[in-house]
Amino acid sequence: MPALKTILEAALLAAGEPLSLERLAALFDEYERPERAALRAALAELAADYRGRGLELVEVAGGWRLQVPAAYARWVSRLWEEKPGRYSRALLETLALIAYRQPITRGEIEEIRGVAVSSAILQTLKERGWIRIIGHRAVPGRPALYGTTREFLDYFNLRTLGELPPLAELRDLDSLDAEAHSSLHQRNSS
Amino acid sequence: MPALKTILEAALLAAGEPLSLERLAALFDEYERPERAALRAALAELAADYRGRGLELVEVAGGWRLQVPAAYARWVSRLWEEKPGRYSRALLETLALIAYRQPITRGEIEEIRGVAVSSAILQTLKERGWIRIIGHRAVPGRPALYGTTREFLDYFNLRTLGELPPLAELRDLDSLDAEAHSSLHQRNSS
Amino acid sequence: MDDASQVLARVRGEPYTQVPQDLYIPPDALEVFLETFEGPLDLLLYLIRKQNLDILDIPIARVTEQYMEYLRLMEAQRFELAAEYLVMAAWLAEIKSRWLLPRAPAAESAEQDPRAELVRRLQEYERYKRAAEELDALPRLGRDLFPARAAPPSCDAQRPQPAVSLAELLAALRAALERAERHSHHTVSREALSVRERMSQLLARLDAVHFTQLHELFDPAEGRLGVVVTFLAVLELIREALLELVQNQPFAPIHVRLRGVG
Repeated sequence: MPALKTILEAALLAAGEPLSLERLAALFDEYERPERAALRAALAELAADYRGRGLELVEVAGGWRLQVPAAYARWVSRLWEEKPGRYSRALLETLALIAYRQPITRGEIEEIRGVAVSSAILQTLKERGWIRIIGHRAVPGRPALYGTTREFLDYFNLRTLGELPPLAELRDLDSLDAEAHSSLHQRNSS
Repeated sequence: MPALKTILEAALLAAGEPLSLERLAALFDEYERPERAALRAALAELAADYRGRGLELVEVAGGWRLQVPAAYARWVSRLWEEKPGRYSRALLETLALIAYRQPITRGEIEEIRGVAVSSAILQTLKERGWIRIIGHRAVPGRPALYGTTREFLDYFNLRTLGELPPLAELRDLDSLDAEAHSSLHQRNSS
Repeated sequence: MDDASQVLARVRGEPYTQVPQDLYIPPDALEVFLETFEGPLDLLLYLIRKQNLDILDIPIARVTEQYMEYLRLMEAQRFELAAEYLVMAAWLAEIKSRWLLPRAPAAESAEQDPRAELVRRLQEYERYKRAAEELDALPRLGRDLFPARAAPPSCDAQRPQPAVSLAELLAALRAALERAERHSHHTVSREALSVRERMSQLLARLDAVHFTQLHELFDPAEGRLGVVVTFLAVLELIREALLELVQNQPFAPIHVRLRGVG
C-alpha cells in the first residue's frame, strides 16, 4: 500500500476540487480507514512537501484543495487565450454587501449603495453559485434574504467569512474636532 | 523567478491536459524563453521527482501529461462512486421465481408473472452472478433453463436453497410483513 | 458661527476656482464619466476625496455647489440622470439650508449636525466600496490561482450493486404468486424446493454427450433423505423431458444424460 499522503495527493489531483476530510476518509475501506488525526497529519506533510513547488495545498470552505500558487499566474495564464473576465464595480459592491452583511435584502443593498441593484447582477451572482436566497424577511412583501455560499469562499480562497478583509471602521461625527486636527497634522507632516 | 521545472509543473497541473513542448515554450516571454533542450531536461527532472508520489509525468501523443498512476485507482475511483441503486419490482420477482422454481424458463416466469420479462433483467441478474443457464428444455426452441448460483446463496447467507423461507409461510401475509419489518428494524438499529 | 465662505476657507484653503477644473470633463466623455460613478454617493465621495476633504467635516455649501454644477453639465448634455441623483440634490440643498441657519448657542451641543446622516451614509457606502475593491484584489480561482489536477487513472466508475434482503425477495415472490393465482392456478410448493435444487445440480453436472451411471448421482453421505431427493429430482427431470435414461439390458447399470439437441 502506498503512503497515506501520496494516496491523498493522488485523490486531490484527480478530483481537481476541494475534498473534505470526510470525503478523503471515504476513499478507504473501513478496515484501513485512517483516523482524522492521521489524515490531518498527512495533509500537513503534503503541504510541507510542496514548499517551493508549482503547487500548494490550502484549506478552503469546501475542504482541502491543491492549486497552483498565485506566483505562477504570470506563466500559467498564458495557457488560455482568453483572459479571465473582470467584474463590474456594481457587481463587486453588491457581492461585498451580501458577503459582509448577510442576511441582507435587495432593498437594504440599494439603501447603502444609494442606487438600484439590477436584477441582472443578482442573477449573475446566483448563476456563479456565489449567492443564494437563505430566507425571507418577515416584513410586508417578504423580501428575499441573500447570503453567500461555500462556492463563494472556495472561489476567493477563503475558509470562512471571518477571513474576509476587515471592514473599515466607521468614524463618529462627535470625534470630529480632535480627529480632524490630528489627521491634518499628520497629513502635513508626511 | 521560480525554477523552470516548477513553472512547467504549475502549467501542467493547471492545464489538466497534455501540453506540447511548443505550448510549454510559449508560456515564456521571448527574452526568458528556455531552449527545447532545457525544457526536456526540466521535464525529465520533474518525472524523477514524482517517483513514489501520487502523480507521474508521461509523454503521450499530445505532449506531456501529468496523471495519477494506476496503482492509486483503488482509492481514487471512490471519488466517483455512485450511490447504490435499487432493483425494480420486476427484477426481484424474476429472481424470486428463479430461486423457488428452478430450473425455469423465461416463458414460465412470464406465465406466472403475467407480463414479459425483459432481457435486461436477466442480463443484470447474470452479471450480478446470481443466476445462470443450467440447461435447455427439450421443447421446440430449446429455451434456456435458469437456476441460481453459489453466489446467490452466499449473498443471502444460505447454505442450500432448502434454507429459503418455505413458501407456506408466505401464505401468512401478515406475519411476513411483521417479520420483514422487524428484520429491517434490526438492521437499522445495529 | 460659521457661514458658507468661512467653511470654505477653513478647509484646506483651496481656492474655489479650482473646483470647476476638477469637474471639467470633455463633453463627449461625459457619458463614460457618469458610468464610472455607482450613484450619487459615489459621486459625492469622488468630490470629497479628490479635494482631500475630511469626510467628517464636509464643506457642505461648496460640495453642494460642485454637485449641482455636475448635474447641470449632465443636463446640458441632455443626459438622462437616474432619479437617485436628483433626490440627492434635493437632500443636499436641504442640509445646506439647515447648516447655514443660525443656531442658538445653548442648543448647539444637543442639536444634531444636519450633515450627520449624510456623513453616516457616505462612510457606510465607502466602507463597502473599499470592501469591494479588497474583494476584487483577493487571489481568486482562474485569475491568480488555478486548481491543480492530474488525469485520473482509468477506473470505471464503480457503481455499487443494489442491496436486496431476503424479506424483499419474499415480498416479490408473494406479489408474483398472488397475481398468478388471480389469473390461473399455478402451484409452487415448498416440498419441491430441495428436489428443485437437486434438479439444478444434476443439470449442471450432466451433459448431453456423455452418459453417467445413475448410481454415481447418489451420495450415500447424504443419507436416505438425500438419496430420495436425488431420485425424485431424476424422476422430475425425466418427466420434464430434460433427462434421458438408458439401460442396455435388464439389471445392467442405468445411464443418464441430458436430452440432446435432437
